[in-house]
Amino acid sequence: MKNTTIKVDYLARVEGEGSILIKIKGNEVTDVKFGIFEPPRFFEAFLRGRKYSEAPDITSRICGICPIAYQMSAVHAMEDAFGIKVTGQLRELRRLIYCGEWIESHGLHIYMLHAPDFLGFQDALQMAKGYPDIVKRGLQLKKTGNDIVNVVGGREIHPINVRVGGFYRVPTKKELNTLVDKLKWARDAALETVRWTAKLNFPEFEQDYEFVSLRHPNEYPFNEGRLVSSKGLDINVKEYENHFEEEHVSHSNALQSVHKERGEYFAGPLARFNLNFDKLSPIAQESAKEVGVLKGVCNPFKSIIVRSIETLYACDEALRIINQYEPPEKSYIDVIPSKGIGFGCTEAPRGILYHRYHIGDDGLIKDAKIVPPTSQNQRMIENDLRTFASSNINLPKNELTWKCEQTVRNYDPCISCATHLIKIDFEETKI
Amino acid sequence: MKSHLKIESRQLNILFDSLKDLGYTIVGPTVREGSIVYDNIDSASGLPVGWTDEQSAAAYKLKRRGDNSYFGYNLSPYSWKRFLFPPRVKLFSAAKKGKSFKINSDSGNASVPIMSLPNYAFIGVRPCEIQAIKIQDKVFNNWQYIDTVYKNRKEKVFIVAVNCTQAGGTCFCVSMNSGPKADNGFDIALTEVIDKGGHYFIVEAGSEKGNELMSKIPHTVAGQSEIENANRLVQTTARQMNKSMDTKDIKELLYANLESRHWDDVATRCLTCANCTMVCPTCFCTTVEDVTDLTGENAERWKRWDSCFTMDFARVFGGNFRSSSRARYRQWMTHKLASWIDQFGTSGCVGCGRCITWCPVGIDITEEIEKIKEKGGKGEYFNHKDTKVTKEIKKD
Amino acid sequence: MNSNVGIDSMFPLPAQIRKVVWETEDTFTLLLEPDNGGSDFHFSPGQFNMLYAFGIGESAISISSDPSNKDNIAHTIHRVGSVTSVFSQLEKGDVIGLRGPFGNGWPVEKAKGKDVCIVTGGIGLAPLRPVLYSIFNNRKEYGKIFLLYGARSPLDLLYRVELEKWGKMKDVTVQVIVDRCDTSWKGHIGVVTKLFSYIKLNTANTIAMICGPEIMMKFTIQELSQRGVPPEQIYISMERNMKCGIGLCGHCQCGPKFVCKDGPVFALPQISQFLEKKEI
Amino acid sequence: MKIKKPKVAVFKLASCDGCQLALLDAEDELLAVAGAVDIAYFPEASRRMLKGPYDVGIVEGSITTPDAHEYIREIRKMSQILIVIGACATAGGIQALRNWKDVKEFTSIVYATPEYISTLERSMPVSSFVHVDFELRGCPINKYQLIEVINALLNKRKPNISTHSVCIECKLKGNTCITVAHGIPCLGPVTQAGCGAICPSYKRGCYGCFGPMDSPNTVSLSKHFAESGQSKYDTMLMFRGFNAYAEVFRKESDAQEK
Amino acid sequence: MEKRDLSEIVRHHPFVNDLSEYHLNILISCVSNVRFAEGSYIFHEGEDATKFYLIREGKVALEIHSGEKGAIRVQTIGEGEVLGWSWIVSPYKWHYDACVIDNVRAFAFDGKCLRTKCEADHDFGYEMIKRFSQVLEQNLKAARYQVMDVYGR
Repeated sequence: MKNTTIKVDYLARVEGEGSILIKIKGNEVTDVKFGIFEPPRFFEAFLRGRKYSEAPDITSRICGICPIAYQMSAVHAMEDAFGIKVTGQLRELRRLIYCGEWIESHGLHIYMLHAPDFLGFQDALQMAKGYPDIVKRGLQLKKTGNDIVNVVGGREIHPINVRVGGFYRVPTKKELNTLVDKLKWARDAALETVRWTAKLNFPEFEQDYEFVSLRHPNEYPFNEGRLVSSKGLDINVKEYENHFEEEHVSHSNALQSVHKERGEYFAGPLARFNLNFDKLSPIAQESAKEVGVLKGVCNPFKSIIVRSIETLYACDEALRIINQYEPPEKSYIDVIPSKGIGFGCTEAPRGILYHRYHIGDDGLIKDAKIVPPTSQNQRMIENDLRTFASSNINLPKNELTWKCEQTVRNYDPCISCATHLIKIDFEETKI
Repeated sequence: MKSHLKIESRQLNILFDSLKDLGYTIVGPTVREGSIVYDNIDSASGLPVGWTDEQSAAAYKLKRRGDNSYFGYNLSPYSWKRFLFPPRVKLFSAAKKGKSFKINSDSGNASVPIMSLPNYAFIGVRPCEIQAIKIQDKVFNNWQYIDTVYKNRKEKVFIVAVNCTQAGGTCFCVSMNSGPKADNGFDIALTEVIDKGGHYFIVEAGSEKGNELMSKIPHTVAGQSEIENANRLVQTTARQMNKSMDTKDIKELLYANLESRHWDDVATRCLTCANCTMVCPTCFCTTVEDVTDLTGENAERWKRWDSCFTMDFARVFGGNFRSSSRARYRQWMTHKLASWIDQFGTSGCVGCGRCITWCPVGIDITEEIEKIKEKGGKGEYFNHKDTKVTKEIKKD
Repeated sequence: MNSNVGIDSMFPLPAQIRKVVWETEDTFTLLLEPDNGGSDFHFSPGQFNMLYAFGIGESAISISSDPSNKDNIAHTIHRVGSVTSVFSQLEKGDVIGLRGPFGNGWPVEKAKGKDVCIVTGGIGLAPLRPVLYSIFNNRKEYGKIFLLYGARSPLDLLYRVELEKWGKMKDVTVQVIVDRCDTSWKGHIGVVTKLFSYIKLNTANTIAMICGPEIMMKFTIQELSQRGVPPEQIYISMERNMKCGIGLCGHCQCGPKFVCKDGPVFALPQISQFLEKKEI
Repeated sequence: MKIKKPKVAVFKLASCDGCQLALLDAEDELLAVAGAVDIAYFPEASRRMLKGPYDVGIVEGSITTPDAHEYIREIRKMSQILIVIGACATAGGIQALRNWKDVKEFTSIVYATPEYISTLERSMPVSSFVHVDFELRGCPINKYQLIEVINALLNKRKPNISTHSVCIECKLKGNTCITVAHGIPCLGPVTQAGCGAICPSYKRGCYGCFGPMDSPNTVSLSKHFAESGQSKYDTMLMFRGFNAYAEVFRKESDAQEK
Repeated sequence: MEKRDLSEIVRHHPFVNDLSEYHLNILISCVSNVRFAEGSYIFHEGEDATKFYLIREGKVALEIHSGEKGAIRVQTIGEGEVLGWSWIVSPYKWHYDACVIDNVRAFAFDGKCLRTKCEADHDFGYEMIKRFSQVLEQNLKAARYQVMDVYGR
């Protein structure tokens, strides 16, 4: 290929507005930019002066795809600041609603955003003409996730039931039981999804990534655990900012997060899977073994299989939680706000989502920091693009363009999340 | 004179069982998340045993009574209207047929055969609520056109009235002549008595169905002193009532004060949220919604509760007859207390006080009437010519 | 009188369009034949039907045809909202739904032996056309007839051919006035009440029937009263937001009256107290 | 018999993507919708991006940048019918909270063109710039309402979207009023229905994500909050939320700061 | 025509039928009988308003000319009505064109003559003002209703 430029002005099938620019000179890739032109929305700025209790609802508006992740990171950070620990059934309900979000978000990505790439369709609606049953299965699977969020959270997008300390109202056993049959179906459908995605065609593309995720001693991580990596990181969430920092690049309205010493890293399903394979439920582990995807998978295109396995796990876990559910007496733990700093990091469908809040005596937020998963993966996405384009430089331009788009979609990037802030020194801003 | 019977409280469950034997689905007061609502219950233990409610303008609270009374509360947030006149019903569904269309014969609630409707037995209907049902009878079931949804439900219902032995903070049924004791309109009526003599119910049967039911429940003929005990409780309740409304010439008062400045005053407080009309046991306004599927081949029409407080209520193409909240509040109150009398020969208000308790900002219909009277009485806003016209209309 | 009482009072019956007549640029008349043939359909001048556009909704439309003509039930419709827009696109052979007739009618019986003064504006002429037909069918029983009709412009006049025909009849005075026009219009210009200057009412023996926008009716009533027509001889037809048409939904109240069942036609004393007040 | 399917385009401005996701969340209806209309431009869901003009343009998000100014005018030109969805597009969204802050300083750091600063200071609804044919409220919108609007458009009828208070929905559902029974402050009486009264159903006060209802009396409600012991600051925060820049709510939150 | 007869005929016109004999006589001292044929103009906008007319028969349309739209007719005046009030309001200029659309017979009253008499006899002047202010009020009301476009929606 001679001098050429791969340009995707408006990257489709991702959440938010992003672009790709790859410049090729001869046989060499000279420039790669994964640009984010989504306008900034200044969340950290206007969180100041708001009540601690508003953080879950306000930050959920950073992203309509993974509002639960924002709510969970926010409530955990607040509870950390006030020294509260939510346990028992309330804790389980939080896992349950997170299962719902994973099923919904993964279902959306697998069937509607990612699979069309593998099968050569522009979108799932076109794919529905060739594979009607598969698309319907995907929709139904996604719907099951939404149903969980709906019952526990009140609605699918920006649920209203999550609060610091627990929930406004806990579901009755009867309400949760309405989900059981759907989830049993969904678990089967997820297993089929694992088998189906494993049969897709994957480009040969493996990289030596540093995977970063939470790790919990007893469970596959949603809300709690230490931050670990495949290259030896093992820290308390509180230490996040000692190890990671954000950089501003000129071509993007989003900050890029990097490990202070080792640079770019990889968060999300693949990271969780590789670092927590042993914590998956038996049925999820078996399905992984069945399709030959084991711990240590380093081909990001195969994230579609891993998402399917996580979906299967989330269905299974949701069923476990519902089966043992007994409504707690009280829907939340009383919260007495106090001065302090709190940290929260949870596993959004796309990877770790970090919140840090500084709370004043009056319970008002003095300062907030939020690092969404897409900011963390952004640098790695550019890396992948560079590597992938370099090694596929002889592909026809159209094909290479599409494949590059697919490379980005491997990460299920959520651009709306990533642009919650821009590089501004808020400390100097009068509030 | 009707004979008074007596049931021991421990035998109340037999009443439930007998109703169930007769095929009734029982709806009664029960505690749900901090309030006493009317919902399906199975037995006497579902009743709010030992609970009461404290009500005042914009405030409601459940409290323990310190005894084991079954009906020691005042009034639920919602009336029985929900069951006889459901909030949403499908009127019909229809399908396109060529250029024409066909109404599906079994499509709507209106045409649900009466046999397949639930057989409701209402337990704990307060005298004011019985009055409200009578009023809705006049609204829905009293002329050439009737509301079949209401009529079919009403025909089947079994009413167990419970006379009031305490007055709620927003009750004024005495003023509206609708309580605290029901004289008719029920199948049986209970008065709950807890005293040194024990815990029992004085029962009056008000219909053949009621007599039939009583024949299945162990009872005795009530003694004179027991009847007197029950009567005394009801009388005390009437005296306890701390709210009242002077209904003398109330229609004339309101018609004469359609332009009172006081409506502007209420409008500064009124939220036009429509809560009062939703909780009112007699408010009957509805609207319809037409819907289609995406193909436009199948259509449905739904009827749902509406309120004269909504902006859409009096909207016609090109204008709105009542766009100010002043006019909307006036419409509601004047309709309820005045024009209702012209329309149906009865006041639309039963003095249950729900509109006072459940108004989020505590607007009190009895106080507003007083203020209108005060201001009107000064002659400042009172137009004597108008009262004359009113009287002419009466003759018409 | 009404066949559809009770259960199906909320069910529209299919009615086929026999003919569409465009009266003006935005007003048209649908001639309908109910499914069961028109033979059962009796109505009094002034009554209305609820017309249903499949899946779209209903609109209360006065009947504008001759009550003695059972074949064609006419509705003259002003295209203003979504329902009437759908009606405006229909053709001969299309089917709409019909419930009715509802409401009371004009005092055609009471007016016998008297002069009749009809004052209308805009689409308000439509519900009064059946009155004129009734009178002309029994011409001897009535005295002089006055029709005072106001419209926006000469192009907005309804039933132009008939207006001309009626105007030529003996003892019938038709006076038309418009709000605005160019120089081709030789008729009157101004508000409808101006037309009273050009007629001589025997006020004691006249029944006045008014239908038009509420504000027009208000100033017409003032004018009639000033000229000495007693209120009980003045009738008006009210417009409200009618949903059910049968007095059950509460929407069309004006004071103590349900416009759909107590009206739409009222003798002035029944309603005047409320008509005078704002936003009743 | 069927006429050509209407071309529908979905556009995004400053937003969280949640409202357009509502369309994908309508799992049961999505394929039927896709059968009834031609989804010609919907980047979140498809690589296929057909050029305009479109019969229907659906816009999510608020106007926060100079580029968005131009973009929305272009969208308006391309769309025969323009529907805006969600609190961002109808009222500026949560990012309109910046409208109260001094953003001059940091906007001048980011963008070099000073004459745009005034526009950047605020996050504005679409209707401030172009004519809008229908506004669908909510943060996020209710997916059934979106389907209803599309359905109504297809069938040329008025959408069944009520503009009255949340209270009516709440009562139709049979909820006990949480404000009266539990003293929980609730914006339901001044907020437009459409969400299904979910917050009161989950025992929390409505936080106004569908914006002001058609005749809101916020002054009276605030007064009642104050009488119930709520601080002016807390009342201010309630009105200055997801529809902070909707006129009535904006004025009320400003009044609380006086 | 004898004054006596003239006053009898003028008195038939509704505008003056309740005027006192004395004032009617003053009025009549300024009267003349006029006819206008269909299509002719009685006066034009901007001209001195030297007269007013009591229409006995026929119809006059008041027109406003606007450049691009041509003539717009805003009001008609017919039998029993009065045409023209500008004679009594300074600066005594016509504001419209008066086009005869139906042959007109009318009484014309000389404005200058009347103004002198109004100044000389304020009682008479007040009587004139009362009547013409009513004409103005009615015209104003009518104009407002027409602007409301009540039939148009």
